[in-house]
Amino acid sequence: MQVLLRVKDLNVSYRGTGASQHDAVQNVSFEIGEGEVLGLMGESGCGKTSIALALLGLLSVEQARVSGSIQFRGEELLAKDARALRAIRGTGISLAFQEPELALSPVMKIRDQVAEVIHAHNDCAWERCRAEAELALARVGFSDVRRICSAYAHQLSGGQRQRVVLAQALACKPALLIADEPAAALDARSQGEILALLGKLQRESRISILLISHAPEVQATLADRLMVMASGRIVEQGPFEQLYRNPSHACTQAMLRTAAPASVAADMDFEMVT
Amino acid sequence: RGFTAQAGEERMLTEGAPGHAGGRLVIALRSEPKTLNPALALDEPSRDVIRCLTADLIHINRGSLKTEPALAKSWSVSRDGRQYTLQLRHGVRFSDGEPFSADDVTFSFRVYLDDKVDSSQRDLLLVGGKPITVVKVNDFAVRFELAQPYAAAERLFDSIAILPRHLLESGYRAGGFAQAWSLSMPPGQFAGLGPFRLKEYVAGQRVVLERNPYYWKADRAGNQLPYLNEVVFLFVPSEDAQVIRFQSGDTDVLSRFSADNFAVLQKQQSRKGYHLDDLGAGLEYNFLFFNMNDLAAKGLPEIANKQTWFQDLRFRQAVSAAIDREGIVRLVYSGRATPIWDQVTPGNKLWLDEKIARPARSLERARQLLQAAGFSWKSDGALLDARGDHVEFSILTSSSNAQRTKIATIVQDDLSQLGMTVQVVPLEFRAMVDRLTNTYNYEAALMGLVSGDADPTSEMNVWLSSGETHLWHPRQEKPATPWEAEIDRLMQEQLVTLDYAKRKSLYDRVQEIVAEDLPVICLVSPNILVGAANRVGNFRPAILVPYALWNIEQLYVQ
Amino acid sequence: MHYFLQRIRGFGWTDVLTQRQKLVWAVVALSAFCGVVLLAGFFAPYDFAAQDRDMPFAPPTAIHFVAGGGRLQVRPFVYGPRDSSPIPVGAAADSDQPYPLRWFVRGAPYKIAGVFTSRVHLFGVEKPARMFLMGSDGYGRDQFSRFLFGGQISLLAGLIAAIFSVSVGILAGGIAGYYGGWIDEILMRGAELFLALPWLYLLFAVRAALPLHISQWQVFLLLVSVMGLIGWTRPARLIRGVVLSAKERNFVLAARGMGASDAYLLRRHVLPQTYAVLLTQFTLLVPQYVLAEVTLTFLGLGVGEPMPSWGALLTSLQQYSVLSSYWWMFLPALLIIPFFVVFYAAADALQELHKTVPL
Amino acid sequence: MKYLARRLVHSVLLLFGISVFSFGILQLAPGDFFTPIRLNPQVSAHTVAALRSQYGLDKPFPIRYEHWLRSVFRGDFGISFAYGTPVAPLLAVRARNTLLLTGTALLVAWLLAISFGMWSAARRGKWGDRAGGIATSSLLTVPDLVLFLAMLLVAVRTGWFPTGGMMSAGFEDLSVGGKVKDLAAHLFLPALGLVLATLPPLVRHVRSAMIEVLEAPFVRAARAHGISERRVLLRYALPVAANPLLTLFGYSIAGMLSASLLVEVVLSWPGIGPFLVDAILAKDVYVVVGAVMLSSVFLVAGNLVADALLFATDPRIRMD
Amino acid sequence: MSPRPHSNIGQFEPLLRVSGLSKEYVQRRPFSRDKITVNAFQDVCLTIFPGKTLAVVGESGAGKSSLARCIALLERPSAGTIELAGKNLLGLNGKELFAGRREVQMIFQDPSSALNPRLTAGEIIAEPLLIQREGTKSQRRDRALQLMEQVGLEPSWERKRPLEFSGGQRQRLAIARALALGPRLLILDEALSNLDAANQALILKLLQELQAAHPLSFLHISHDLRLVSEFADDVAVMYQGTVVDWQNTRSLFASPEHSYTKELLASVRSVESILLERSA
Ligand SMILES: Nc1ncnc2c1ncn2[C@@H]1O[C@H](COP(=O)(O)OP(=O)(O)OP(=O)(O)O)[C@@H](O)[C@H]1O
Ligand SMILES: Nc1ncnc2c1ncn2[C@@H]1O[C@H](COP(=O)(O)OP(=O)(O)OP(=O)(O)O)[C@@H](O)[C@H]1O
Ligand SMILES: [Mg+2]
Ligand SMILES: [Mg+2]
Repeated sequence: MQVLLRVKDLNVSYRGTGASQHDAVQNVSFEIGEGEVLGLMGESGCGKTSIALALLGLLSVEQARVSGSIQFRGEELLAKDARALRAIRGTGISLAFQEPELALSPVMKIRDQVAEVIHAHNDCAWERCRAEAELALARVGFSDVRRICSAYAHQLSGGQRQRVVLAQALACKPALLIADEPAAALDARSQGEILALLGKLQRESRISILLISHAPEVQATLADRLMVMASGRIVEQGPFEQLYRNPSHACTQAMLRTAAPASVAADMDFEMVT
Repeated sequence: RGFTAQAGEERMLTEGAPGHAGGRLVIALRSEPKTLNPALALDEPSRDVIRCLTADLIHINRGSLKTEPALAKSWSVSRDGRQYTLQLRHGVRFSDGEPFSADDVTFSFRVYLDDKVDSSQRDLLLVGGKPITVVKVNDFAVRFELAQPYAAAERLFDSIAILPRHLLESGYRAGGFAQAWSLSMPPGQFAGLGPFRLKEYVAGQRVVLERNPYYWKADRAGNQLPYLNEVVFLFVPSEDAQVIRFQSGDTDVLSRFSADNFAVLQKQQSRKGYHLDDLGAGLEYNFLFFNMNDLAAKGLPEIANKQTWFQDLRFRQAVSAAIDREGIVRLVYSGRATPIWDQVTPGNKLWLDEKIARPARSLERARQLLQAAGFSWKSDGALLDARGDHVEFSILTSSSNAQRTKIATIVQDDLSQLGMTVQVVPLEFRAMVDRLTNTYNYEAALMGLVSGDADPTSEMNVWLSSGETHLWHPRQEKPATPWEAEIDRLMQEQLVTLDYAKRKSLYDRVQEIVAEDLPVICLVSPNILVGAANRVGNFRPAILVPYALWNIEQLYVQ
Repeated sequence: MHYFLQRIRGFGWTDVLTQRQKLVWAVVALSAFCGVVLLAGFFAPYDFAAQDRDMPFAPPTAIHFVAGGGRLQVRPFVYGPRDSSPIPVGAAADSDQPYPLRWFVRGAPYKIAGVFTSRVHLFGVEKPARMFLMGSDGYGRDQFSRFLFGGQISLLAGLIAAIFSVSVGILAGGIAGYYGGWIDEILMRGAELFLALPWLYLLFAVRAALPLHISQWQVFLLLVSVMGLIGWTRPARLIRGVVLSAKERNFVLAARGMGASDAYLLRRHVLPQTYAVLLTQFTLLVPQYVLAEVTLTFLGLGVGEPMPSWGALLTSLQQYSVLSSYWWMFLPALLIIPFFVVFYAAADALQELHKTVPL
Repeated sequence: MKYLARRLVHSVLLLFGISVFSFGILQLAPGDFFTPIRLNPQVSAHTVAALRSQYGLDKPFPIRYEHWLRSVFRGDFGISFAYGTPVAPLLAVRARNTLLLTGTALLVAWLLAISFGMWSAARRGKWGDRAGGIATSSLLTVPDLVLFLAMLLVAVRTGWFPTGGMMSAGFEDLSVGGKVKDLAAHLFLPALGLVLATLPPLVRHVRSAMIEVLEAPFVRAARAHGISERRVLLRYALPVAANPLLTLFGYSIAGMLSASLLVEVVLSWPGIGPFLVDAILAKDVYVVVGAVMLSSVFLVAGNLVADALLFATDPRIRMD
Repeated sequence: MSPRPHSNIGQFEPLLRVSGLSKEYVQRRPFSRDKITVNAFQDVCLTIFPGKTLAVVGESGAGKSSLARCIALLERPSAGTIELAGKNLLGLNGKELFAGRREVQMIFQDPSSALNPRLTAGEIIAEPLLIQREGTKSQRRDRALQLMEQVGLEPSWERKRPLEFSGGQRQRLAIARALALGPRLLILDEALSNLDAANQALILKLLQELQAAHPLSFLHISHDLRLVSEFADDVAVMYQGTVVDWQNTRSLFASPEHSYTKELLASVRSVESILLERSA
């Protein structure tokens, strides 16, 4: 299997307000092969989203300092200028944002927002793009596509927005999809549909996925390998099943504990990892 | 050239070097003309254009300031000075080719004298309070009868444009004269006896006049005038833009501009193809005056209080002595003005009284006068009157006239050296006039007047104590002071005296009184400044309006 | 070294600091400028009203360092006037008599903060020599002194009027946008009515109704309130527009869910979203008001002669004769421009610092 | 729709109010059109009084207002004192010329302001942005009149452009292309002056509004999808930043008749400017009120357009 | 007629009683006549008893969030009544509303947009206290810091702004804010969706402690059926805008009535089963 993305010693530190700084990601290294699904788990605030943003070069200089090496198809992304990066974003690597309400323009129709993505990477007429956008929306499981198309972001429900964001990310058949909590706002049935769609894409179009999710079921459905993070570092990495069966790190254990609420009932003590 | 002289036509021959026919002259106007109706025009731009389109019976030659024949080729005065018989020129045609006759004259005067038309010329034509009467003697002679002898009767006819009866009478009869000859009418409906006729009017942009082929003047050599084919009046609303465009050669003639701009233009005079003329003092006089009205009924106790100063001749003399007239000339007019001590400017050679004293500025003398009048000074130099009140007053000026505001600022500084606190209050012109003529709510004011004519008769209303424009105390029932009574007497007398020398001595006395009793403190008279492109021939500007274009029929381009 | 490299690459903490530094620098420069203007009496060599009728439109006085014989002088000096009869306007002729520049000289009295009287000026030359750093105006008054004194009135008037306009704008615009409906309709139609009226005549009328003698102070207040009143509608409409949209944000809804009152919501959640617009509008209004005085002067509502103001200094530039003949009349404008450049830089830095992401 | 209808009714009421107030204010200022004639020594007080009564200036306010209202319904908006003819046609010709000038200038100014404002917001802190900032603040500090005079001077010195007017003398005889060219040549300077005068505030507003938006998460998201920078600015950032700009745009429309007053005077554009300045100073009441009414229509329309645009671009705004 | 749960009848006065509630959105294009009417939910009847938890689950877009917003009085329902402790909430005005609002607090599904990006974390959490004029400034701050700690946020982050937090952290920020006033009814709209298991457990523990300390009721909207099964007393299932199933938790999981409920329950699978299927 060919390596699609190789990340080495990635560091992200945010400039906080004032002179403080926050090392959100520290010395993270991993690889994703073509057609592979790499699961990424970790407690809230451990730096998952930061990795995703860093991969796409979306952290501005004023906001954060990014260092290390990110090689996509053998090319170093951190050395690329804005124009070259733009060519990779959306088609090479695409990102489905964790919080869709933040990722959608408040004043643009949903269809247009998806069409914009298509338009950016295919030089076809705007009308064609809009038509394709409808198809892309239909693919992520909307029944009343027509209404969704002409709606604005604030007129959708949480789950609908999340699917729109996923449709955007998938619109241009990326080589690597970074899905940041793609199913968090979806009910069990829709979640199943979406995961099935992703699985199908991965199998048929050989796209790779970096799957960020805190739900073990989600990871179990798709992930080939799993990477577990804590406090900005990778604590464990390996085939999903192996980690699931024999978690060696306490964090992994906590992440994959299947029946978390039950433990509450048992009043178990948690070791907080912050 | 198109039109040849017809039998019986009596052309008027003019002085001035013969020029070339053809060409076009471009002149900028500050604003658009509002109407082409001579009886209704009130503003200068309209009159400037109308002057080119019309002619009068007897004309004041701007060059010599004397009268000369125009449509009337000659005239005679009856012994008692109350009847004028005018012989009209034969064979004259309006610009549309219709012949001109005595009927047109009687019609014109009927219009001007009609009090339903409210022509501003009407008041000119009232002599001794009664309208002059016009009688047609025959087709080419008319007789004017006056209620009393009138010294400047001939001059009355100047600028009374003769109207074409054939075009205007029906409208006039129908009561629509007020709408006649507005600018929105097609050019074909206008006709006049002037050197040019209307060719085109583009709202907001320009008026184009073309040569009147029927014009009745010819040059020395007998060539029919005017020389120019076209006169274009462009509307250039700001003075600076006018100056710049004249400088660049866009326009050919420039008048009515400030001394500052004169200086600017002068610098490039040699390089660019134009020349400038400083004609010396014109007829405008600027003066400072104090509120002398009877304020008893007006409820202005503060100003009434200050009137004790204003009415004290020594106070006025001190103010006059303290004002730096030379400074005003230099700072406000860059030297292109003339200091004056009475109302007749040096430009008015016929009427100037040479004997009037022209004392230089003297703060020393001013202080003495004030001291003599009971004023004193505080330790910090502030001037106190006999009652111990600080001398403080305000001077009204018109905010739209930058020069006068500047003069006021200099006066303010001059008087502060006497310890007076003076405030300059620039007001919108209308508000100022309202205070001067209506509410009398002012202390002192700075104004300028321009005589319409060099003759003193045009100033009757200013100097008669009953006059409307007797600014410092208008509309008096009977003269408030002995010297005002004397002025009244002198002015009335010169009005009915026909002999120039006698009139001059009467008017000299008026000037003396003004210079001595200082009802108005005359300051400066700006010079008349004009410019013209070098290619304009026969350019002979004058100090009377229209300064540069009065002989437009003789102007030509080389 | 490393520090500089980082700066050049724009890749280090320094960038964030420079944002603050920029503000600090701009504020320092602004306050220095204002300080000089406030202490105009001390920094100006002459009284702003003193006329020198022999020297109208005198060019800036040349300051010499080398005397006639080629010797370098300890003190810079100027040449005195040649006392010949009238000098042509705009050309001051110098005599050979040198007058050294002196520091802390006694001259015309002035007031500091309107209370203390002093006669000490930072610099000056002895009479009859005159030192016009920026030339003289048409009355032979020192432009430099007039510039400094003029700043006092103009800046204060500009600032106060702008604050006035913007506050009324916030109030009217905030209320109209927040409540919408008929309140909005009434306020906005009112603004339109206000805008449409021929206020020029209103000013004519106001001026005509004023007493003849009013103090500089009263004139000033009048100036400020007229300018402030004229300008409230634009900020009001701008703010209303933003508020119309801003009040629909989810966090406003959330705060309402906590029982927040309208006033609280407006103050804490809605109006802060208009910050950028307000700041921009405010910074635009200040110079606009300084210039507006030009028009008001024409109406007799400006600060009267002989008081100087920036507006009046700029007014003289509007004459072709001045524009084309006396280059030094541009100097005040050339000083006012950097002032406003710094002013805008400060505003920009402020906006950057307060910038937060809209949703 | 209902909203529009209600707005229209309100606007008509507003126009009515404006006319009453305008008359009232004109009444407040002392003096009338014929006042200056009183200072002419050769015209008697009687004549002045006669003129005033001929034009109805001696009548009480309500009667004059009623007369005026009648004339509005006749469509002539009263008679100008100065011209002695109905106001409406006088205004119409000149308003057309003014609209040609301001329309062109506004279009250009907005296009420039948006592109330059966006550009400088996108590269804020870089030298281009700084230089632009200095240029705009200088333009803001230079009095308009000085700017226009300078332009006139340039025109005169270089001779590249006509220095005034709207059409050359032989305009009527030109071909259609020639006419357009001639008009464009005359239009260039005044339009440029107007653009330079109106541009700086617009640029600053555009820039500041864009800076606010450029760091919004959804803009980052758009970038994440590889959408080109130009499109990000135009399609994502601008519509969200548009709110204050739309209000300003409404103002631009509102000022279509008045914004060009000074340019027209200095560069002798035959628009409403010089005409109105004349009328205002002469207190030609019906002309002034006519112009006020005309520009009020633009004001009302401008604000209506602005509100409609606000409503159309921002779905979160509710207006009912 | 909506289904009713079999438990709790006649036990106490219900804290919240919702009946016949409907909400209809109109989605229209500016300046055009054609509009799309969206029935977010219709004729919803629910009750919550003091100290109990009602979970609402259902299809995405079924109208859960809209229902929550209506109950929290942030939107006006098109029809129906909402009673809190016997008082009609929709008829409240002024002062009563002010008081009523502190009783019902809601955690938005989109925490990020519900947090003012201009305020700091500390200010955000203290805001309800400020609005309800509770305590002094320093007391409010102390309370805010305490709450931050309780939801697992470092108190030293007090001065950070919402957009400088991670998604899960923002969600916890919103939870802390909702808890600040000590409401009687807390509406959680997918409040835990972005949290990892450990943090979910932490928050749930906190909520249960609060519930135990004083009668606090929850309206818990969630997709996580496992969590619901452990945590809720009653469950209502929404499907296409209506409540199709409303039962005691145990009985619902044991015997789902509506076909959608069945389907929903069926689609929940354990990791084990998934792994089994994948290896197959
Ligand atoms: N713009 C920012 N400025 C400062 N700190 C930030 C910023 N964005 C994120 N952080 C901090 O960086 C850390 C990592 O954030 P990140 O968003 O990567 O977490 P995450 O793993 O995605 O968590 P979650 O599962 O909650 O979304 C967090 O502690 C957060 O507080
Ligand atoms: N403001 C609005 N205008 C028009 N339609 C809306 C609006 N808000 C919500 N809707 C629609 O109403 C329906 C219900 O939305 P709601 O947010 O209540 O769903 P939900 O049950 O919370 O779904 P999810 O589980 O995905 O969050 C959805 O179809 C949504 O598109
Ligand atoms: Mg995250
Ligand atoms: Mg929802």
